[in-house]
Amino acid sequence: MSATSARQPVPGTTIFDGEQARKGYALNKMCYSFNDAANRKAFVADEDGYCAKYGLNAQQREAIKNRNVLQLIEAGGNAYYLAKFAGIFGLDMQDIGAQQTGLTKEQFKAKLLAARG
Amino acid sequence: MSATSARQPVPGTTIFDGEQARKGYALNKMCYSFNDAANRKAFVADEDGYCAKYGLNAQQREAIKNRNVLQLIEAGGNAYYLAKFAGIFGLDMQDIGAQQTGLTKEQFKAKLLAARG
Amino acid sequence: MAKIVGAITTSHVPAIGGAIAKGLQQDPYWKPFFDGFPHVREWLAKVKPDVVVLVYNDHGLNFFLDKMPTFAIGAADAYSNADEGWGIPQIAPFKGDSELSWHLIEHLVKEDFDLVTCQEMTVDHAFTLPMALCWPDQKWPVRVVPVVVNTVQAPLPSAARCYKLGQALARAIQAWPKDERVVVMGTGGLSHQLDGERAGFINKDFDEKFMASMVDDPAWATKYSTTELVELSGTQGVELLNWMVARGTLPEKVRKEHSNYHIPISNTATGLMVLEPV
Amino acid sequence: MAKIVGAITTSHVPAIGGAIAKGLQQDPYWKPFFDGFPHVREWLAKVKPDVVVLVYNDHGLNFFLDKMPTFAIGAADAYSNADEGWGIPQIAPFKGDSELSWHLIEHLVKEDFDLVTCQEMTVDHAFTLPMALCWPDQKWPVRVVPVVVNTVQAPLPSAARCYKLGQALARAIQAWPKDERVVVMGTGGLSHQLDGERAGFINKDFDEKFMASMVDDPAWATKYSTTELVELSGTQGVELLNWMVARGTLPEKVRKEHSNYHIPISNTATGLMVLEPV
Ligand SMILES: [Fe+3]
Ligand SMILES: [Fe+3]
Repeated sequence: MSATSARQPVPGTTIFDGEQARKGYALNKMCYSFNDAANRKAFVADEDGYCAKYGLNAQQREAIKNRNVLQLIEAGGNAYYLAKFAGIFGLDMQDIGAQQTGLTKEQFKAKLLAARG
Repeated sequence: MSATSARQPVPGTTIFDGEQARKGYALNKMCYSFNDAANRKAFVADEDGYCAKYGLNAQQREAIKNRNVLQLIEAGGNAYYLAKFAGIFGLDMQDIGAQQTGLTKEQFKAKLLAARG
Repeated sequence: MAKIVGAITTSHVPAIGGAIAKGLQQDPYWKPFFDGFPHVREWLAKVKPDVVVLVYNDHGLNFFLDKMPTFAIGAADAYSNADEGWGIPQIAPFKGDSELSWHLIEHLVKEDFDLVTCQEMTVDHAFTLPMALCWPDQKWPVRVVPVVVNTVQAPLPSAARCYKLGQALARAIQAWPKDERVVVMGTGGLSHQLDGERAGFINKDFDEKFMASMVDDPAWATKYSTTELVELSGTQGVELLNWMVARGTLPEKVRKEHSNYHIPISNTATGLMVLEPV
Repeated sequence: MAKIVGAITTSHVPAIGGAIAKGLQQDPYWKPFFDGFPHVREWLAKVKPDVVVLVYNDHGLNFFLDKMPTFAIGAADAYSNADEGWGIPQIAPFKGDSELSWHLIEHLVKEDFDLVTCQEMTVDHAFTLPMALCWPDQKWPVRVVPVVVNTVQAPLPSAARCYKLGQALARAIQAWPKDERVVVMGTGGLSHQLDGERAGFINKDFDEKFMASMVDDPAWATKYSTTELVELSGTQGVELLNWMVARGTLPEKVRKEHSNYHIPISNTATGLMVLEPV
């Protein structure tokens, strides 16, 4: 078992621990700033400038550009802060769930319903 | 023994506890802002306006006006934050000690030396 | 002396806020969830609490990773909601009780809980929505004390530590000299996972076992590590730690006054319980 | 595995920063204080630490009463000093070790210490001045991990809790898999009181007993409550809690490598000790 899988033993799951927190600090700090409507507006007005201001690395910048949640997690993003980024685009949790699982939103909703057993 | 003396049993001493912290929040918040040179300047330029902005009560405003450390403590001030206020006037810890003990600075220094025994 | 008259544990999904704002309580999607609450409100009308101690996790409103507490407690006389980034409608402000807060802080620090004290703080949907579900008119008849548990960034406090915090909180509340009635709330969960290829994970079997344990075997979940809880309940299912704190404030023996369970609201299996000390 | 090669405990009075900036080390007022340090520097040159874990209290630079931690720990790769309000000259920035920080955090939270983790933080004179006394050229040959203890707002953690934090910190450091040499510092004290009619209070007798206990009877101060420590050592003398954490990282038996004691610098009785595990 590699060091990573010992640390992250749950399949399809990245526990946000110190290693993720270190990797993702700039990204999460930017997303935290989106609590403020003025900052959300500033991001939309000048995405490059806003990301540069928070010192995102290339991987983070690319993931933000792609609006790709799995890439954002890989780059150290935390779900609770990323939700504020997703909010800028009016995405809800089921849009995000569908994107990450490669399903349509309807398929993702069906998957949730299936958990009723 | 009154509730206050049970809580504050050391003579000449106000332990900064929850009750003091509640009383002094606005005052301490203002003093904390003095970490920033621009805020120190703003206070000097318009003391009334600056105190009003932080919502100081009448007792706190009066104590600030008087530059009186015992009054500031009575109004809920914490020594570590008050030190930043004193810094605006170039007062050092021995000036402050002298003021609180009713001694001249030289007398206060002599008192400290006497602790050598 | 103050008395803990019971505990309410409930999910706190942000989407509830949107549904409240749009008046969707009787919409078929939402009805099975909202229908759990009239009974809670009847119970509250009966037990008439003076104070709610509300245990939840902050989702990045009041706390960021530059100062991330394991346990924090409010010590203010007022708490406000604020913009969390997606523009869910804000909830009316709350009246605190800083005197009680400091009483609890004194007691808990003496029992070696290393609290963060917050004389000023904003409270997010995990605090506001459970309150709005209990008192839909948002005219709060209670004072509040917020208690925040880190469920966001590992290492999280263990379920055992959270349960012990609840037990210490109970001793602290019971030592409060005012003759007041206290309800403890714990919010969050149940099983859900927002992030990763495993997004949408829900575990009904685990949730049912966990809810049963809340009645009969309160320390049951303490046998699991955080990683095991993530595996069983999802990355956000670990919010059940807030339930553990609330359960810890009640004696071993409790009576289940009410419960509800529904899959799904948004991506979440929602649970609701009202427990009374016996 | 990492090894704790010793502990340094020292006062951290802000005025030291002014004296350093003005080059007053040989001034008669300052000489008895600064003369304590050449021996410390010789010792450091001998034990060659890779890392310093520095335990101190923040004086209202990085933390305010809106989020006041009992125990906080830095988890950054760099830490800077900043303006504290009186314009004492700023000290060169420090290289952190966030990987080690997270190792310590994982270990300490598992041992039920409810830490605040700080991925970004400024460090005040209580951190910077002891470092500048040890390495006057301010070219730090070590990485640092800051540990912050609340000595500012009661309730403070008890001396017993602080001592236990030190013991847990030692276990955490010793479990660090890298073959590194660690010095733990604890700063603050000794007896002094800045505020109130009792300002200028100094208690040589207590300080001497406390310094003796650091060698032979490390848990001695744990018999005192915070209020008793204030009575014995002054309102700011309670900064000795930072010494208790540092002492807790060493085994029961230690060798006193060096010590110094001088009354007064500013309003403070200054103490300095270097202790080595036996
Ligand atoms: Fe949540
Ligand atoms: Fe100090």
